[in-house]
Amino acid sequence: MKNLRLPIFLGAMAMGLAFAEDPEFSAADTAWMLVATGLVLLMTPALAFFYGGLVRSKNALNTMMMSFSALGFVAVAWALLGYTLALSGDGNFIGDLRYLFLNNVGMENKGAIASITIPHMLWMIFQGTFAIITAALVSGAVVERMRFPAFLLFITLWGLFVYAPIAKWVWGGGFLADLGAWDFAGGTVVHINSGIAAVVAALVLGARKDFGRQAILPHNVPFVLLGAALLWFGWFGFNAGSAWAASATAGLALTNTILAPAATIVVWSLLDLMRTGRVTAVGLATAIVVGLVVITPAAAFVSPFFALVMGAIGAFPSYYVLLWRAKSGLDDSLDVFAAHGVGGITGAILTGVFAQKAVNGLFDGLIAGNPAQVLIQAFAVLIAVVYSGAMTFLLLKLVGAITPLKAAVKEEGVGMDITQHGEEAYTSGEGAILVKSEAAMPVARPKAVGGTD
Amino acid sequence: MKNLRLPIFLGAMAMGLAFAEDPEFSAADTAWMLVATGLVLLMTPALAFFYGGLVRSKNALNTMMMSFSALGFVAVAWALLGYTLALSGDGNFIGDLRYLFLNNVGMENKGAIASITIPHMLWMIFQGTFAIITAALVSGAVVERMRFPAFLLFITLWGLFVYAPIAKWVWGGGFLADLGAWDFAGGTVVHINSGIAAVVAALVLGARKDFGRQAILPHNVPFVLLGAALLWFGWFGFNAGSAWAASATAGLALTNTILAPAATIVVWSLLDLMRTGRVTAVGLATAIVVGLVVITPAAAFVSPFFALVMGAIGAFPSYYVLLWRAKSGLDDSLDVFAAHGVGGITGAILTGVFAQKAVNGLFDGLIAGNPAQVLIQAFAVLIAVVYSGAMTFLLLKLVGAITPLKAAVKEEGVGMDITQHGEEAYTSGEGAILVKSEAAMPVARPKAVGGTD
Amino acid sequence: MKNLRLPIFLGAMAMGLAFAEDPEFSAADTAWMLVATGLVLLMTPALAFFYGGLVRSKNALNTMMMSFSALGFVAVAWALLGYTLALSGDGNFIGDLRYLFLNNVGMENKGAIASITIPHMLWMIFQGTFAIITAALVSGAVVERMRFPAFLLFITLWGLFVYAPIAKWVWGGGFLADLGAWDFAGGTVVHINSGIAAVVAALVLGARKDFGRQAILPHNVPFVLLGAALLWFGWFGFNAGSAWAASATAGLALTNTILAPAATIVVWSLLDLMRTGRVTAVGLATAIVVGLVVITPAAAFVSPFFALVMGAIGAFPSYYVLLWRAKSGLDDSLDVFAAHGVGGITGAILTGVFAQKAVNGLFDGLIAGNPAQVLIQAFAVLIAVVYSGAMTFLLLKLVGAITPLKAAVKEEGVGMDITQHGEEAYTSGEGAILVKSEAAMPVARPKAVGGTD
Amino acid sequence: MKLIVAIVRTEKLNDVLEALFKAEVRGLSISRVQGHGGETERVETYRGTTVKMELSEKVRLEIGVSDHFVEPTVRAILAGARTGEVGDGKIFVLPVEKVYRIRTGEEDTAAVTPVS
Amino acid sequence: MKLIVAIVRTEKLNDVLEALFKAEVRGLSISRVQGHGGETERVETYRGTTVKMELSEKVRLEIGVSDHFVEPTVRAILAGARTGEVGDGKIFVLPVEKVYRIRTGEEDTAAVTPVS
Amino acid sequence: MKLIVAIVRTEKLNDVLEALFKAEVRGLSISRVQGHGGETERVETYRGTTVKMELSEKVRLEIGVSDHFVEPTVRAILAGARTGEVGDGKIFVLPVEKVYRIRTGEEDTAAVTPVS
Ligand SMILES: Nc1ncnc2c1ncn2[C@@H]1O[C@H](COP(=O)(O)OP(=O)(O)O)[C@@H](O)[C@H]1O
Ligand SMILES: Nc1ncnc2c1ncn2[C@@H]1O[C@H](COP(=O)(O)OP(=O)(O)O)[C@@H](O)[C@H]1O
Ligand SMILES: Nc1ncnc2c1ncn2[C@@H]1O[C@H](COP(=O)(O)OP(=O)(O)O)[C@@H](O)[C@H]1O
Repeated sequence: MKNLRLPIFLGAMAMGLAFAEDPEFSAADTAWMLVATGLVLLMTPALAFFYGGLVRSKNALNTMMMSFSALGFVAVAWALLGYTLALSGDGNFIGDLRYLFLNNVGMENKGAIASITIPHMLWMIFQGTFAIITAALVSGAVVERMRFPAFLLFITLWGLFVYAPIAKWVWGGGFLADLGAWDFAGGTVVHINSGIAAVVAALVLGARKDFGRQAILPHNVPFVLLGAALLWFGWFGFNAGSAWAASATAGLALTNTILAPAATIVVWSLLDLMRTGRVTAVGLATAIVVGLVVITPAAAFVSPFFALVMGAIGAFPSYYVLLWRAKSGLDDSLDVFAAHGVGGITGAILTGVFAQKAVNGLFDGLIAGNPAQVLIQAFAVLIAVVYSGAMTFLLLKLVGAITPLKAAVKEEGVGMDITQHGEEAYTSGEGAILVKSEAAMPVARPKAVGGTD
Repeated sequence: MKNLRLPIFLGAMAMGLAFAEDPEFSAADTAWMLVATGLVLLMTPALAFFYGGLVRSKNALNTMMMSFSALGFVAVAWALLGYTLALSGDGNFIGDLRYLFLNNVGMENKGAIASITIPHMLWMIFQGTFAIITAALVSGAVVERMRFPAFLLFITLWGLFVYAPIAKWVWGGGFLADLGAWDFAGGTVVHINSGIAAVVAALVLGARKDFGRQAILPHNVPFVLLGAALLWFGWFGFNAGSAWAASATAGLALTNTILAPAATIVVWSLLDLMRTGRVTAVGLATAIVVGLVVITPAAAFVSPFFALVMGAIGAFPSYYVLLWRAKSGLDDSLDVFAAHGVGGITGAILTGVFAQKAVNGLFDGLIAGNPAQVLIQAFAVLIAVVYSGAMTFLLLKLVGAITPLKAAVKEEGVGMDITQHGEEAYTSGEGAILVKSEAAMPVARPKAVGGTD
Repeated sequence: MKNLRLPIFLGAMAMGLAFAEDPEFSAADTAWMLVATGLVLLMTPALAFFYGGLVRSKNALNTMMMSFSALGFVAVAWALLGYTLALSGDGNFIGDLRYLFLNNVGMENKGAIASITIPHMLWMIFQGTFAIITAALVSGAVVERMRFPAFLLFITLWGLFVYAPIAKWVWGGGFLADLGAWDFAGGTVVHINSGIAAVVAALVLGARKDFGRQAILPHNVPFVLLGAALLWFGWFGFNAGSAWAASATAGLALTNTILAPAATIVVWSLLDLMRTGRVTAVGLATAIVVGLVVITPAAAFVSPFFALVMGAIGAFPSYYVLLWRAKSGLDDSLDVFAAHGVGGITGAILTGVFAQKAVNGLFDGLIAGNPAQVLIQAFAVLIAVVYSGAMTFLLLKLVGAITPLKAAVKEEGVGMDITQHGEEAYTSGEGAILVKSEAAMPVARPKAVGGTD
Repeated sequence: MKLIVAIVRTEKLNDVLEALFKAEVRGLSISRVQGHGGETERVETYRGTTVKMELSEKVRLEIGVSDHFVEPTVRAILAGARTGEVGDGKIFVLPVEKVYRIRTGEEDTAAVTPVS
Repeated sequence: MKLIVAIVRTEKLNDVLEALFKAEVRGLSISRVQGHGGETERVETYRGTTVKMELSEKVRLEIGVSDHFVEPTVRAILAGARTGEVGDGKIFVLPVEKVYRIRTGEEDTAAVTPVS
Repeated sequence: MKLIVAIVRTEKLNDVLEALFKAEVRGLSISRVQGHGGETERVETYRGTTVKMELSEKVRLEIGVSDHFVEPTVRAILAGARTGEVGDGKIFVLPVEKVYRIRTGEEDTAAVTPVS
């Protein structure tokens, strides 16, 4: 996704083509964006598996449901209101209501702000899939203890009042775009945003009762790997889809989206090997995500070689923050901050380092002689951190005033699947007595005449 | 998928373009349809996981195999005979044999009946993936008890003699198309058809021995969620691929295919919350499928706003039929009727309500002043219900005359995985003695001299 | 993927179009190749599940990690060195270094050797995904016993010095291309190559301690089915992506990639049914892979009808080699040879039988009156077998001289997940004592004063 | 005090539980076991490997009862678990020296009498 | 020689293990069981089906000890496993006639005394 | 009547079963347990969390035998399960007061004698 004030140049300069002011509908671009939208949508279930595998089995469904419910609640909120807040009008801070309830979102190839070559509604829903996954990402900080109704309310509001404004500033022609901050596919809007919200949510909710007391281990590492793999696959839509066209820019973004995580895998594996003598699977899955996060803001701004470099460098901060976090008192349970927050910041800054106008046709970074870009990137990071942190705090307090945020300690003990959803992830059906009529539920032990218990 | 008698208008009017009679090969459309075909193929394994997670672990493989085997048996039957029965010739009821054994199905961009812009054989196989998934859908009604050889024979015949004719009537320029019944991507052909076949199959087979006696719980809910997610992802190919082009129509279909299930998720979750105080994961997975089914016939006929409305309304009938079914004596084990039958009928009727010529370029529904369309839709539903029901009954009786349909009660007790496939889904290998030569299988207890047992 | 010496004809003749010498950038082709690259990348995690489900649970992560680590190590090696070795220059045996460290790999639509219509770097990374999966395939022969550091070193070197040269000979305009041997998407380069390397690796490593002594059963057959399904899905990118364009050729390849495995499923199921009375799920998953392997070299060279025939015939050799292997002393643990080696050879030879110039525009096979093609195909097979076998042997000896290849018998007993990765695939957290500071790890039993043990 | 250990068919567990509840037996623990007895063997095939499965899934119940409750408990299990076909399982009655209820520290009979 | 069988809450297992290790109890085996006792029932819903879950997850410990170790072992379990709420579980002490250490063939007390 | 409870290494289960079958022991039940004994600990790492695994996978056998069968059964287990390294496990022999065969209601020795 690119700065909407300058949308035409990117493709034009990179490909050596000149587009007319009002581009024609392109079936080829539409073909790619149909796929890209599907791919980004798939990322949210993928995240459900990544997160779901990392928790204890008694909380597996609850964790997955946090992502899956975003596919409903955040999507509907986006269509009705979020989209117009994020991506309409000339405002610097927030959109107007011209697309409220999907009004005026038609089939013509007209972007909300920039000119595009695909149907307007396809662009709207492509953007919507970003809102969904961003909200779902936050859940990793509050798993195994947040009450589900509170969570539903929280992410719906969060999608509208935290995600949409930041999207406006960076991608909707807002003030960060004006400043010249660049974020190709969502390093700031998606990853820093969700990473910071995660820290705040973890602090507001407080730690799980067992945190720091007992070992809390992933119940299903293959699910973690499955999630990481499908996230990677979906991320091609995320990054290369952010070119909004089947262009050479998209080709660059896709190439980088393979190479950066590949380099992160290698570095992370070697760090693991040196520290403990063993490469871990959870580590490798984490490395994939970190590498993807790091390259996201830079996906079509740096050359493939520097994508490798960014992936390799990007492993370090997240690796060590993760080690530190586990020993700290911060129960950001699934390390959203270490992976997305830290990875996002690393990526945003390194975008300012390794960007080359020769590659992206738009702007140079430090290595191409423009050190100022690093500062601009840092400034945008700062704004996102402050806004996301403050607003997430307020929203959680608001939701907490309506309905309790945190499950009782006893419910936590039993597990969130049973207490929040009345279901278990894996059942054998033993000892389950069928209740035939809901009215007269037979009770097994009314009177207790002697006997045993 | 659209009415083949009027194939040109749809894209033409919606996009404001005029196609020549004999359209040229389009690489962009081909790019999209390559992907769409892959996506629809993926739906059948996705269904295997959706269904497989819902059964008890002793029947997990058998349930999955019912879908996976359709990928072989129905696909081969389609290529050799089904395609030509369904989509050739001018007949109103059945195709001729011009494409028998794939004769005359070449690489030129020539549709079976309509003009298309992609290779003929790609169109043939895209249509084939619909036949596969439709046959696989029926299996949900007979899991945990149907003998596997009988199932193989049944779905092969069903794909040829139930699916193919209905496809001809609706999409092959048959009599339902002539009547003006509209079914964009298969509400009638796929979902009502399989939903009704499911009821009949459940009745013919009879209930599982434990049905209504014991609690039969899903053994792996994460698999159910995985299946639902991959079904959704694949459904983009199903619905947006039914535009047969990377057109604005496809963009509309894809947008609606995200928004409708999103709305269904929200409504279903709230219904769950109000009824039991808890949102369930199996419920959410079901909601995704129901929302997708409801929007299928209307995918490119209604605006995105009405897709939201259809998804929201569509939750109700399936939700309550599902509750009713569980208490009834009908062992449609995985609720194919409630999800696909009821969802399909709801969708077909609502298509007649919310369609707008301003959106689809083809026809208006009730809200646009054409109440008659609702009746036409209902009539097509009726025809599909009667034909599918009657033919499914006949085919099951025929198959049952050749080989028993239902496993013995004892086999049901042991589980279908062991009795039908000689395998277990999850094994630890304990107590498994390797048989080295198949001839002389060592027997562990030939003589029983005192000892213990 | 086609012979680079004759790249233009294929599309040109098949589609009846004439390309200019220097083709223009095509957004449609780029759209398809973006997707195809993503699909092939997905095959490696898919393989991780296919293989991971087949092993015992104590080795599940290790098996999966062998594939996942290829996504890092082989990808980085490919970008830095492998690509230029495989696909540059006019050499007959090995590339030059013009693309070393991704030098000169830009966004222009210029292939390494042939003219293409997509960005050069996209083509580079598309090819890279083939190197990754090929290296990962080999791992199936050494699971449950190979030390992980040795494996990492081995596949990195193997990707560079076994895969890259063979790719050069067949696809890089090398001597096998000159001979007229045809391999559309990698029957020889990918499947025969990995299948033979697997045999050699199994022999060098030696058998698992329990092999032939105990029953070693798949711990999670649904994962095997998931892997097979995602492999099939990814294979559309593999085969139809090897057209490098959204052409009719791609449509042909995709059609065949559905029909051939469908036919293999049918034949394999019937063979199972006749031999043991029961169709097995592991068998069906294997059939899918075998059918895909068999059609790979022929994907765009034979008609859909002959794809069905090839899939059907192709079931036999692999089915019986698999039976033989299990009784033999060769611990090619997951039957890489039977599926990929034998399937690849079958496919390569049958390509020489069923190819038709009328279909592919390039060459005829036996049935079209050119029996010589069978011999040419067989010769290319022979070369690949000898080179892959010999080099794999040398590399393993080299790696073995640096670090032991095989885990100790005791480690094998405990399981590779714990010994190589310090993790378990499925944990409940019971008995896991949290270690708070890494320095002072509390030891539970320092003095043993009487008591119990 | 006795500890009754019973091995029963998985599919009969619900019947056994019902019979036990009817007999006022309220405290018990179950676990999944795999048993070998007179059952006919199952042959399974995984790719080329054929195996004979010597073990079948069973459920093990463990019930601590006061002496006068042994008889009705055994009778309830026998009634609930029997199919009459090979593989129905066994019941073992073991002597117990002491029982504690963890919640209260109560001992012996008091420990297995339900709170009303 | 006695065999101590204890059913405890899953979430208290770590505390119990710690208490046992402190009491110098070093040898034990655990398994997951499902128990029925005075716990309140859970209702679960799967699509239209509502079920009452009669069983809750518990952990079963099995500890072979020499006679003078019974007392401290039971005390350790009681201390580690108690929450005071219904469902804390039970301890059974069973007589044992013979114990063997498989590694050495040692019998009885020697079989359960840890090697130093 | 005795109940023999044995904890053995997972990887020796097949050998133990074979030894038991050779000794004409035909009825038994097994379950997976996790044991703590003299085994060296395993350290595992999940992201930043390092844990010491106190428990290793074992298999528990439970075999009801008539008195004169105790000796051969124990010998078979000792033979089949021994590796000589720490962690081989234990055998406990418990007294049994009564045994029932559920299928027939037969008691005691008759209940554990295989039907021929
Ligand atoms: N001697 C025994 N000790 C422990 N468990 C046994 C014994 N004999 C049988 N079992 C258990 O009972 C189950 C059924 O036993 P089996 O001998 O087949 O039944 P039956 O009593 O009907 O002949 C076995 O699978 C096993 O779990
Ligand atoms: N008589 C018994 N025999 C075997 N296990 C028992 C018995 N009574 C209780 N249990 C086990 O102890 C657990 C807690 O028992 P419960 O009676 O609820 O606790 P409390 O002792 O606090 O009243 C049960 O879930 C069951 O696993
Ligand atoms: N006192 C005991 N009570 C119950 N199980 C025990 C006891 N001691 C050991 N075990 C079981 O035996 C296994 C091996 O015991 P360990 O003491 O390591 O073996 P060894 O007898 O070779 O010293 C343990 O993992 C545990 O499962």
